[in-house]
Amino acid sequence: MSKEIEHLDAKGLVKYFKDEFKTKVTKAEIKTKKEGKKQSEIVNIWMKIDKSIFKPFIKHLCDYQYPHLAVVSGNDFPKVIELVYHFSLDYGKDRKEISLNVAVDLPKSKPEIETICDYIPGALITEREKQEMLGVKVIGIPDNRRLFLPEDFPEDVYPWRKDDKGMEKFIRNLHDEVKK
Amino acid sequence: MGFSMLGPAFLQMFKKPWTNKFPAKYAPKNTTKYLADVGAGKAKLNPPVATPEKFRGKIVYDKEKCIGCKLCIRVCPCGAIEFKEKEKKIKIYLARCCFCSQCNDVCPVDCLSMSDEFLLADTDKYSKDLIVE
Amino acid sequence: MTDEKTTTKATYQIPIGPIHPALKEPVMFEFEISGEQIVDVDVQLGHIHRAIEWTGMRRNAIQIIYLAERICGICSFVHPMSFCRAVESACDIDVPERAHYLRVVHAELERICSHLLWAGVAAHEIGFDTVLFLTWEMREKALDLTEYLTGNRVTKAILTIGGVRRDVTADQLPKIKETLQYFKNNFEKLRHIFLDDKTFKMRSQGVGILTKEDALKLCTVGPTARASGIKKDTRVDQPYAAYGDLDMTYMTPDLLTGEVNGDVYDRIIARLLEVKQSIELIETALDQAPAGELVSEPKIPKLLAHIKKTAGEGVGRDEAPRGEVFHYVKFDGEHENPYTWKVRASTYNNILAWIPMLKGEQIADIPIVAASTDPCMSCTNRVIVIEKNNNKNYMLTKEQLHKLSVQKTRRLMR
Amino acid sequence: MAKGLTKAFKRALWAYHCNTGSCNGCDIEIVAALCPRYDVERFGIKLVGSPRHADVMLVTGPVTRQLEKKVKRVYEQMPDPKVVICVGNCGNTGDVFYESYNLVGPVDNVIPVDVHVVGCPPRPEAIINAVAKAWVKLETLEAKK
Repeated sequence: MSKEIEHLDAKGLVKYFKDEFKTKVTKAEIKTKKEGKKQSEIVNIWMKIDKSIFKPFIKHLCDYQYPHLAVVSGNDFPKVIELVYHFSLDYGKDRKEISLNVAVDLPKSKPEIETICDYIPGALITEREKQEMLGVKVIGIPDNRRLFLPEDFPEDVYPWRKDDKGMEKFIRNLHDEVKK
Repeated sequence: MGFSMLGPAFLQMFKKPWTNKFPAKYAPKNTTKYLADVGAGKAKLNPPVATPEKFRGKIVYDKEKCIGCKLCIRVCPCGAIEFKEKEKKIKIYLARCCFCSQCNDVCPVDCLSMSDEFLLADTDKYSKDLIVE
Repeated sequence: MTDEKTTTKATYQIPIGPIHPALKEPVMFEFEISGEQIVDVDVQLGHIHRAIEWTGMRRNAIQIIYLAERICGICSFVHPMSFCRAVESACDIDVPERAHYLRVVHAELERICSHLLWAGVAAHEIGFDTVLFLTWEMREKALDLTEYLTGNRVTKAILTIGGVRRDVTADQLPKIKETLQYFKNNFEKLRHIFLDDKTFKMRSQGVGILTKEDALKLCTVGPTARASGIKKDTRVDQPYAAYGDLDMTYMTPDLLTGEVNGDVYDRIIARLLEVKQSIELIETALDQAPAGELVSEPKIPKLLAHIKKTAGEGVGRDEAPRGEVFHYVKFDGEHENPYTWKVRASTYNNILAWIPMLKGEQIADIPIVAASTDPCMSCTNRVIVIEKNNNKNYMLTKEQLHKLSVQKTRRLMR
Repeated sequence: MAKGLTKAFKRALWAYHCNTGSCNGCDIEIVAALCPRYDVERFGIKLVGSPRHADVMLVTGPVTRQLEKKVKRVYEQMPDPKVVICVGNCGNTGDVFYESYNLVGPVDNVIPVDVHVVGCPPRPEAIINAVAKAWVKLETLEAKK
């Protein structure tokens, strides 16, 4: 631990990261939703950070509080691939959990990101999945094999891509091949 | 420490079996003959466990009411419904259906409903019994 | 090791799998063993990869509900619920209060079904089939109730975006009460069998230990995490639907025994406590449920049009019987189908936890340890023993593996 | 199915359950059929752990690419005569997974199927009904001999 940080709420958390990384945090929104009679709050923080501060950001997060990584999801946009890291903080405290969603843009020409397995070993499965599904290269991943796709699956084809590396050629409609 | 399952297991011996003896208590020697007997009224099949009200079974289609709006095709998650262009009516393949009854909900004229028939098994998946039109 | 030659202890590799149920849980293990002890474990996934997320990106939101339902037949309520909640938060759709309460009722009923199913499977894995039949008899009661309320035994098809599709009417209440009473009467029996029986204690205490630190680091969820002492339950952490109005706590095993070991026994305790909690939750939810609408937008074409023109992203996190389920949805404001749909089933996070759990255990413990995270490990696993030195392959069927497990129970009973 | 058919074959059918990518719904209904409420063991039917002991193969799921060869192998390992019962609609036609890049199904695309059980998932009674259908089919084949 580099320094002690006191416990923060959603606003404080956003402020803390904005102070720390200044303009490199390009977007920070807090969305709340209320459900039930007592209107219990569901807090979601949506952040977007620059790729250059990604690793320090995760380190700061782990120093603040060891987060639970739910999953990494990815959007394939025409020019960039956006990875969204979904963390949850402050679990175990009754009704105080905060969902932190951190997005990082990777350029399509060089979709690379550093691994976070050294801080959070549980990220391995989801990082392997991103490699094969989106064609993102995870630098320093401890285990480089495929996860879900079969061994004989063609290289350089990624199911979640929406561009020419997508799956259009491989679609099979199971209904076509049955006799009417 | 003890074997706490012994008691309940012992008591179970004096209880009536819970098994629902569908369709017969034991396998008949010759099923074809047995089924013929049932048809002739000589033997009786035990009924299956009763289905509740609003059970989601085989789809019933009221062809007369249908206006051909294609809404059911739009919401069907399995592509089970086919549109017959000429007649402007639909054709449902039960072997593709996932029995979610979403088409019943969306139908503006209520021409689709769900029956409680669920014993659907056939040697041909596109046999007449398994197509509703 | 100098005496390696004299003892001739070669390490073996045992692949288990790959035919295995559930969405992303189909799995192939490769064990490296020395004698009976497991030295290393490797997990391979993906044999039952059906490309559900990819398919979902080509369907509209209503169709995806039923696709999400078939991610896992046992969690067939929680997956669509997470998806619906993700869409609701992405597209700002309100849910009527009554629907929130009914969602709780169905989710908890599913939890009872799932935990009873798990209890039976766990008993089967150690060769205690009498208990399997007993728990499945109870489970049939829960299934009957599910069928009564929703119209099908397994796939419930009760959810829709912005509410639920069917109401629980006043004339259905007596049957619900009766079934819940049945569970209450039988719960004590079940607790006594699972927690006091010598057979269970022998096979589960001190087996498959997952420390709190490991559980944190590997991001485990659900009863697996709670049995290791992590207080993590989405229903309490971030109460969704009507859970915020109901009184509940984290079900960790120390509530009953006063200590947390993180072994298989603790996972049994955590699940049993949850069954009791669920029964109480259903009762209070039904008592407190306000009257009112079921769906905020009953006209589906209108709902789809609203989704089509809304851009936004949202997450839905729900507590499934096996742990937190996570759905991420993004709409681009031009299409009916989501731009991205990401599903995280609970076992996805619990898989890595098998590695520390299984290390140092015996082959005969594989079934019960693997089953203790409730990975739908029901059937058709196949084991091949490869002897490294002479390249001989032995086929060990699931049956033989099961037999090994049963034999160990017998051995311990002597 | 007809190959090597003997008269005693259909008396006590032992089933091997092969999951090829189903959602578990059909699988638990198969197990439910074996449990006290439906108790198919009264017909002599039981689940076995190895295809080599089995007379009936219960297939669930739409057959993924990874499992195509394995399903074929399981089918070949079963001794003749054998019956294949496809349980659930995803094995019959693909059900909600009908469009995908990782499926090679439906099941009858991979191995010959004798009886299709329709339902998603079918109730245990529907599975028992399918067994009755298989008996009838076997008897018709027997009569032809």
